[in-house]
Amino acid sequence: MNSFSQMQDKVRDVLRRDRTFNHTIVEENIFLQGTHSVHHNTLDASHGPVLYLEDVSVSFDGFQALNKLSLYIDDGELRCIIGPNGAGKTTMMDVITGKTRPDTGLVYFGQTMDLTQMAEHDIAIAGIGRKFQKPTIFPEHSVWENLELAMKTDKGVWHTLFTVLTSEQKDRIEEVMLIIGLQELCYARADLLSHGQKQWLEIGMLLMQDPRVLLVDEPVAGMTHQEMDRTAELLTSLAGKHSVVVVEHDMDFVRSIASQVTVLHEGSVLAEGTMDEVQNNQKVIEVYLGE
Amino acid sequence: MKFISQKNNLGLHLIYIILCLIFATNVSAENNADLEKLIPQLQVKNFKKKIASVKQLAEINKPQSITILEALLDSRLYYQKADKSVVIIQKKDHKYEIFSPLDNTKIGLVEKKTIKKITTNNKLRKTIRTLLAQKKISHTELNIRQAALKEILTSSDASLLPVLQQAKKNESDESQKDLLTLAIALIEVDSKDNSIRLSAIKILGNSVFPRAKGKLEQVLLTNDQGSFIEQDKDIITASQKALKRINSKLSLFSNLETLFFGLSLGSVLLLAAIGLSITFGVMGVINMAHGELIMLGAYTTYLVQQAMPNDIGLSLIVAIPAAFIVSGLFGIAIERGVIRHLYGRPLETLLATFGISLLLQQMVRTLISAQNVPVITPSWLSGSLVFNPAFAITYNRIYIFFFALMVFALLMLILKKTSLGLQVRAVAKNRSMATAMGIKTQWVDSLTFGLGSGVAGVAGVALSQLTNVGPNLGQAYIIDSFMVVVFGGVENLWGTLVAAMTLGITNKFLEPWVGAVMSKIIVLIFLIIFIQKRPNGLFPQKGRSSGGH
Amino acid sequence: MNILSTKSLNQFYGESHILWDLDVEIKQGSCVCLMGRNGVGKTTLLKSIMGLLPVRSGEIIFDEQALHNKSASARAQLGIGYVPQGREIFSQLTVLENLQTGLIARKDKSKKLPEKIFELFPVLKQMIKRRGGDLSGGQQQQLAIGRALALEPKILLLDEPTEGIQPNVVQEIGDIIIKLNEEANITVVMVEQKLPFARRVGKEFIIMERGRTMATGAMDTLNDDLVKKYLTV
Amino acid sequence: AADTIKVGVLHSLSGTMAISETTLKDTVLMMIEEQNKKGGLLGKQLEAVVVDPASNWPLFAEKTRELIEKEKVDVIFGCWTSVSRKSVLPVIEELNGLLFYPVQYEGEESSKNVFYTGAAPNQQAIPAVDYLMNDLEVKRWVLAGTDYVYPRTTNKILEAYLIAKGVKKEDIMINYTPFGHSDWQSIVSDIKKFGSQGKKTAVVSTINGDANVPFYKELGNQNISSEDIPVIAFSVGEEELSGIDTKPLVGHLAAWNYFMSVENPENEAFIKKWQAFIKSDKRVTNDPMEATYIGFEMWAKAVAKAKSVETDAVEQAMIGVEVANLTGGMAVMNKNHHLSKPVLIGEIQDDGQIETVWSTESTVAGDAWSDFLPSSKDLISDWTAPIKCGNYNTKTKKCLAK
Amino acid sequence: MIINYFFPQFMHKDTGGKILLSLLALVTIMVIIFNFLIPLLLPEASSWHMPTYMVTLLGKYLCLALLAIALDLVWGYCGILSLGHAAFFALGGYAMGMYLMRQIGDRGVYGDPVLPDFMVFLNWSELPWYWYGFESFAFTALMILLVPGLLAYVFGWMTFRSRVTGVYLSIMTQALTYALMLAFFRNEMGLGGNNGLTDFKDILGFSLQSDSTRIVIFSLSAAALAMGYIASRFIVESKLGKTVVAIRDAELRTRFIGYKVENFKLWIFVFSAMLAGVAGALYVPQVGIINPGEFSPLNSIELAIWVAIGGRGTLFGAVIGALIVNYAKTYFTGALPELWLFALGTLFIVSTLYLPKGVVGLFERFQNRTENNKLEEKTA
Ligand SMILES: Nc1ncnc2c1ncn2[C@@H]1O[C@H](COP(=O)(O)OP(=O)(O)OP(=O)(O)O)[C@@H](O)[C@H]1O
Ligand SMILES: Nc1ncnc2c1ncn2[C@@H]1O[C@H](COP(=O)(O)OP(=O)(O)OP(=O)(O)O)[C@@H](O)[C@H]1O
Ligand SMILES: [Mg+2]
Ligand SMILES: [Mg+2]
Repeated sequence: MNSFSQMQDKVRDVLRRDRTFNHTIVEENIFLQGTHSVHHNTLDASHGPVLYLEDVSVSFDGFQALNKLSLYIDDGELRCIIGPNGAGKTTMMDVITGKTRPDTGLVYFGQTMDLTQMAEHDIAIAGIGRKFQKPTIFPEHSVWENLELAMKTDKGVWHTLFTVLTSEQKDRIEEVMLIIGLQELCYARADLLSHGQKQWLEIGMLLMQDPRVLLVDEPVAGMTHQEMDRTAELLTSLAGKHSVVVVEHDMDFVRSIASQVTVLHEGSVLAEGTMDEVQNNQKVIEVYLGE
Repeated sequence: MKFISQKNNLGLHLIYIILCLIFATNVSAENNADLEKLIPQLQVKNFKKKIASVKQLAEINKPQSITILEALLDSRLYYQKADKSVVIIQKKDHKYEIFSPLDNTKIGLVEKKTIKKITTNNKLRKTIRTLLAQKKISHTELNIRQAALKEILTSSDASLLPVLQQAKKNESDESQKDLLTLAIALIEVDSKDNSIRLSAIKILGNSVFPRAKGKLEQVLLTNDQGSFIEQDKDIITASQKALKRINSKLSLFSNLETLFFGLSLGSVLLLAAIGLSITFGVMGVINMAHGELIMLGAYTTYLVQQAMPNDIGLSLIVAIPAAFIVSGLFGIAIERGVIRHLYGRPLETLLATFGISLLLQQMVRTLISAQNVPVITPSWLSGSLVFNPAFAITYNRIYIFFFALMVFALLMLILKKTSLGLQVRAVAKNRSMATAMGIKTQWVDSLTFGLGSGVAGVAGVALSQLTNVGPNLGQAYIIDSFMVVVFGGVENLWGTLVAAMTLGITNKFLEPWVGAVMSKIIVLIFLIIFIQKRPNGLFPQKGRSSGGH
Repeated sequence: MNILSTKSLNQFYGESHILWDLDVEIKQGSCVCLMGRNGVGKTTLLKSIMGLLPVRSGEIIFDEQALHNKSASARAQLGIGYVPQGREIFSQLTVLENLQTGLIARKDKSKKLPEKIFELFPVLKQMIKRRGGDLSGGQQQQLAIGRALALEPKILLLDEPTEGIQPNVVQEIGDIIIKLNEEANITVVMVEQKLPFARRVGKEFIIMERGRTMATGAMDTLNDDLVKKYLTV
Repeated sequence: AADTIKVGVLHSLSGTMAISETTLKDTVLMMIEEQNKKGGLLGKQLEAVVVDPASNWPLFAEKTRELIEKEKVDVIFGCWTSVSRKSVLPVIEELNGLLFYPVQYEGEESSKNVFYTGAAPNQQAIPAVDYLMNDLEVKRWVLAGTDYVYPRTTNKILEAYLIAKGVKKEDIMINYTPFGHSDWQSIVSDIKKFGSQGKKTAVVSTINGDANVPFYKELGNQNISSEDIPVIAFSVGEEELSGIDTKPLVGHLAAWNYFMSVENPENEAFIKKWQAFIKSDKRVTNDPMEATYIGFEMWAKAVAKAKSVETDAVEQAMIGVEVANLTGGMAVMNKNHHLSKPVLIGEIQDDGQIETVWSTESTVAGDAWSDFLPSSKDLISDWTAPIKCGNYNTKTKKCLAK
Repeated sequence: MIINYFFPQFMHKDTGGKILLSLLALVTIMVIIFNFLIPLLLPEASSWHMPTYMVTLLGKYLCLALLAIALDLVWGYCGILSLGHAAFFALGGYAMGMYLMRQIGDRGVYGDPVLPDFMVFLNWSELPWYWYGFESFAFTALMILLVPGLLAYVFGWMTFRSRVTGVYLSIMTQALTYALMLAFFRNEMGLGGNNGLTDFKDILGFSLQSDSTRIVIFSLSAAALAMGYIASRFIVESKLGKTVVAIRDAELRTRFIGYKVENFKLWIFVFSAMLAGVAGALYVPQVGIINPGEFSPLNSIELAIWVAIGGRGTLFGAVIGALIVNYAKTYFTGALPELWLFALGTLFIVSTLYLPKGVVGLFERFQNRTENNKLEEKTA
């Protein structure tokens, strides 16, 4: 059974629609990446989606959390993912970031990076950033240090031992600080922030990482309407340069940002389309939106 | 009455019967000349001479000679310092009643100072026992015959052959008859007649009695060149076959035995760890004083025994609730006094309880003594359950095994099925939320810690039967206890059970191969490697919340 | 009549002053919505009422009894149900056991869960044997409310009950709160950021700013001015 | 210079060794009190300086230094384990102090600054084996010990001795267990198998401390009686027995230079004194106490003789000093800083006493270097002129110490 | 402040550290002057002499303080409560012990030029392979770092990679040191069994018994402590230090922003093990013995207590804690030999209850208060 499904995976891998074989990859890409690149793998999204999930299944103690989920995120896209509680949205993010390993299925970043084989930190370095459903920050560090730690640089042991902040890096931190509106709390310990402030800080850390893909799990939970608007603004401005995947239950928020919406239900995709399409989808109304 | 004999029952019976005999036959004094001559010779210092006298004494075919030998065996044969006359004594309160060895008439009541024991040594006692056994091999009472035969089996010599054959003829009890056959075969292996030898070898081959193996090995001795000393081919092959048979049986039994040893070590570990699986596993208190709570339980056993010196058998039963209460109260006091202030700072509990463990140790040293204290093993806990000569398991271990399982089951019940259990687990998981749900966390904490500590105390009662009771008792078990709990998976009682048993059995199966120290080291290394595979123990906490997120 | 009121309540975290001489009055049977920007002290206020934070100074009176010297568990026994922000499910306990923790503080010592919990949240019945921690965020929220209801409280404190809940369930929760408030006559105090929800469910509002109450009133008096002044950034 | 003579007491009062060592501390205190009642020494009172090295070996060295350098003691009574003595040795030699060591040990040592008043292997182990061999006619031997130097050395000596006496290798079983070993099931079962094949078997036990109780209990439970397989122990004395349920030990043997049960006026007086001092008539006396007693008495005599507490003077004065043994006869301090003492073998009784069943005719001189070890058979120790050496090679006529 | 002139920049805010290092320098210089130079120049003026036992005692404390720093690095900063740190200490000590044993040469009691005494009387015929090389000090110095480092590396590599954390990790470290203790107790190990290694004569040709050697070793210990402190300070002030703290507080988050957590843990663990090894190596010649007792799990627990009492997560606190507890032990074992465990136990309990942040926390509280007072004065 198991080996069969493994084989299936292999076959599927070869037949993927965006597949480019290694020998066809243009070598130059490596040089384009720049000199201080720390990735062993380089991202190649030139031939299709930047994030690619196919037939991903995950089960916990026999409970099927993801059920043959397929999802494709294009470069620069802003995608909203909605769906009932327990539909598997967070689990999907877990799978992408390497926290949970899928039982079967393919998860690719670009065309060459098999995320199921990579460690969490490698996935992060490769360019996938994530904000958790429950804000997770470094409680004993100041806001500034939180941002500093998240900053995109060499994250090897030796480098961190001897590195000092350059003035560009400092500027960048200041900049993000301004965006998340915590400049007054710059030196405050992060665990003293309120729930909403922590949400912002985590978003800030995400920005510092400058990832190719941002996975944002319920960013506006605990925010006021106006903060919500600001978040929406921020996320839309990020799209284009980055791919952004947002999970959110707040329909107003989703409406304000989304072009494409995917609805998950019981571990697989129920509907996909523009907000209007989805909103009028009878099934979606039934399981999720209500009248 | 006190007996030196290990085989209490045997001793009792013998005395009883002999006393009956004495009073029934009413020995007359006149034909006691031989006895009168021999008795004083028992006082010589030299044991070789003493043994000779004892042998002569045994040859005198009178009940009184048996009485004297019994008395000597039980260290009740004394002489009076004043006139060097030999007497049999009976302790009465703080004084001694003395009887004449010739006719058992009471002579008087004396102080300890005026009399002196006639000393015996191992060899002398063994000789007496064998001599007595020979006399009783045809006794009318079955259990006396059995005991006598058992004695003879350990040291039969050729001269006994006719006695044994006679006894076999008269024997009605089947198993006794089989044993007699074996005893005879043990002698007949050395017979001159090859056919007798062959049948004897066959009989030996069917027995797992250790001496049977020894005898066969003797038959198969080789000289320096490596060839058999024994000339007869048939005998050699027969012996080899028989020996093989024995060995295969023995290895089966020794595996069984090892398994049991493992389970029993496992149950000791379980007992030691189980209280910790509550205080540490459920409550998250890294309780370094756990060992000392076990120690307090053991000391309670001692004190209970001191309080009821005449009911040692019962004392242990009384000690169980007593130890539970004592250690439990100490536990509650520790919780109220110290741990209460440290919730949410689990690592700090390690430090404070370490301090407490020092205090408790020193407290025992100061209040009781730095020395170990004697805890007596009641008779129902000593000895072993003999399945056959190659496989016996000791009672204390059996009791402890079941006792451990019982304690385990009880705790399991409390935690899983009672409201207290629910509260305990809720508090352990999320203290502030539990309060908000109206759970009296302080009360639950005290009770839980008391429960875990009380169970540690109960473990102390059991351990007092296996090892020293002294101020250091706890330290010997604390590390193992933590290993067990962690190996099983913190917060999982089943894990603790399985872990304890696994560690016990692994240890015991390794021990014959590599010795006691290495097996322990290997088990530890195994543990370290195992944890790589299962970073949260055998039975990790499941669910998404357990990932630290 | 006030079922709950605070008088010049002061609360600190260490040296930082969070609640400043706070006076709040909550009438029996009302459904009050506590509003304000992030970090103004809403959660802090609820925790102080529940007894999870020792009050530095001031009074809390519930049902004509002074609360501030009572332990949290005693307050629960008086009939205060609490649904915290972030839900705080006992993750290793099953759903059933989680609900049962609500029974412990009940005055009547009843060992049976009120049926209405399962009527309100059928999903809990389906998942009754699963570990609470395994549920999805929304399911946990339902469980948390269910758990508070098991205690049959007189007043329910809800901290952002719709956070992370799917829209149709949000609606339902809204309905439930209304129902609990109107039919079961449970007083409700909830922290809520989402205006539409607050408007729909709440009967009164209290707006906080920097640890002080700035405005109170019936929900329909919550006008755009107030919103602009206190709820926008 | 000082107006008192200071006596250092270096015994662990806490930790694993406290069980044994606290008694010796009390013994020394008793002796000091006694001596002071007699008017002290050289017209001065004695003053005890007690420290607790806490069963921690480096701490022994540290405390020794403290006693000598800071407290300026004139003599130290102390140590129990070999390792504590080894730890103290360099310090005591460096500072030229004086140590009385009162416990039986493995030998292979002789220091100018140490007097060994406990038994060397030839004063305990070898006579014990002789007894078993001659009187009990033992043919098979189990040498069971705790894995540390004393049992290792003793067993090496015994093995060599047994083989020299014609015992075959396969009739000797050697087993080592860790400190505090408490699970004896398998080992006892092995011993049982080893011993029940027809040849008389005995166990020579160098099992240390706490491990003994579970060992004997297991023997009893597995129905091995002292008559089947007797165990002779070198570290089980009255003190240890007082903390044990003695039932399973009755009839087993112990070899020492002193038993409390020996009837002798000196002994009775000593016991009385001890029980009065410690305020309990339940407390027992034991061999290391006697060794402490003899050591102390000898030191007092030597100080009187030398009219000084100077180490060098006392050291020389010590040699040849005689003190009455508590079991009769005289103990003599030999040139090798070891004592001549009688050897007793006894059987354990149910009241925790040990009853003598055999003893040497006269005293046996302690041997610093065993004759049965290849490495030390040519070595002797002699602290008198002209040799003045702890490890003098009689073949090469050289002192190995530098 | 001018004093900052003497310290590297990353220490400027570390008042405790500055005081500590200054004191250390002061004491060392005093000891050198009064115990070494003055007796050398004016042999009769010895009234200011610090007694030798005090020098070695102080030296021992300094080694233990270095050990405490090592533990504080992994525990206080990285959240790895190692209950087996004494193992690394002991391994360093054994490496040094083996060197010192080889230095004895033929001055042992049996006069064997190669074999240590305990091998001679247990009939070992030749030196086991792992004793080779220890006649050279350079090799030994390497081993002092390498052996603990390697063990830490192997152990850390296995456990951190498979994400063993929390109590599981603590108990495994305990298992490690316990296993080592049992192994070293075995005489077959060829490291002296229970007796360990002792009776050392000299080091690099200088007699260990001579006062000047002692003063040199003491000064070396002081230097090692100072350097260990500065290096550790540098680490915790660097971004690496912040990362490590981040790992302690939110390991998952750290991973998800791209740090390879196990590498960081491994690095700091190995570094700390090496520091412990150095401490052990300096400790041995001063106390004159190394034996398996040093591996005892209880030692490691006690070590954790020193750190906690001083103040976890502040290097300065670790040093203070080690000094306080060890001084208390020395003092009480002499002054209250029968009751000192009561005193020590009470000290542990009271300090955990009332000094949640250790002695350093107390300082800080005091400092804050005085600062507040000053502020109030100003505003008033
Ligand atoms: N580690 C786990 N063990 C068991 N079940 C799990 C685990 N993780 C997730 N699940 C289950 O998988 C399902 C999907 O969970 P997931 O958190 O992905 O939902 P979601 O879509 O994020 O929901 P929400 O919007 O409420 O956050 C849930 O029913 C949950 O109970
Ligand atoms: N444990 C704490 N220690 C110190 N300060 C804290 C603590 N918890 C919260 N604070 C601070 O107290 C203030 C009020 O926090 P609170 O959580 O009550 O806000 P809130 O109104 O509930 O905000 P949100 O809407 O974001 O949940 C915030 O500024 C926060 O930074
Ligand atoms: Mg989710
Ligand atoms: Mg809040």
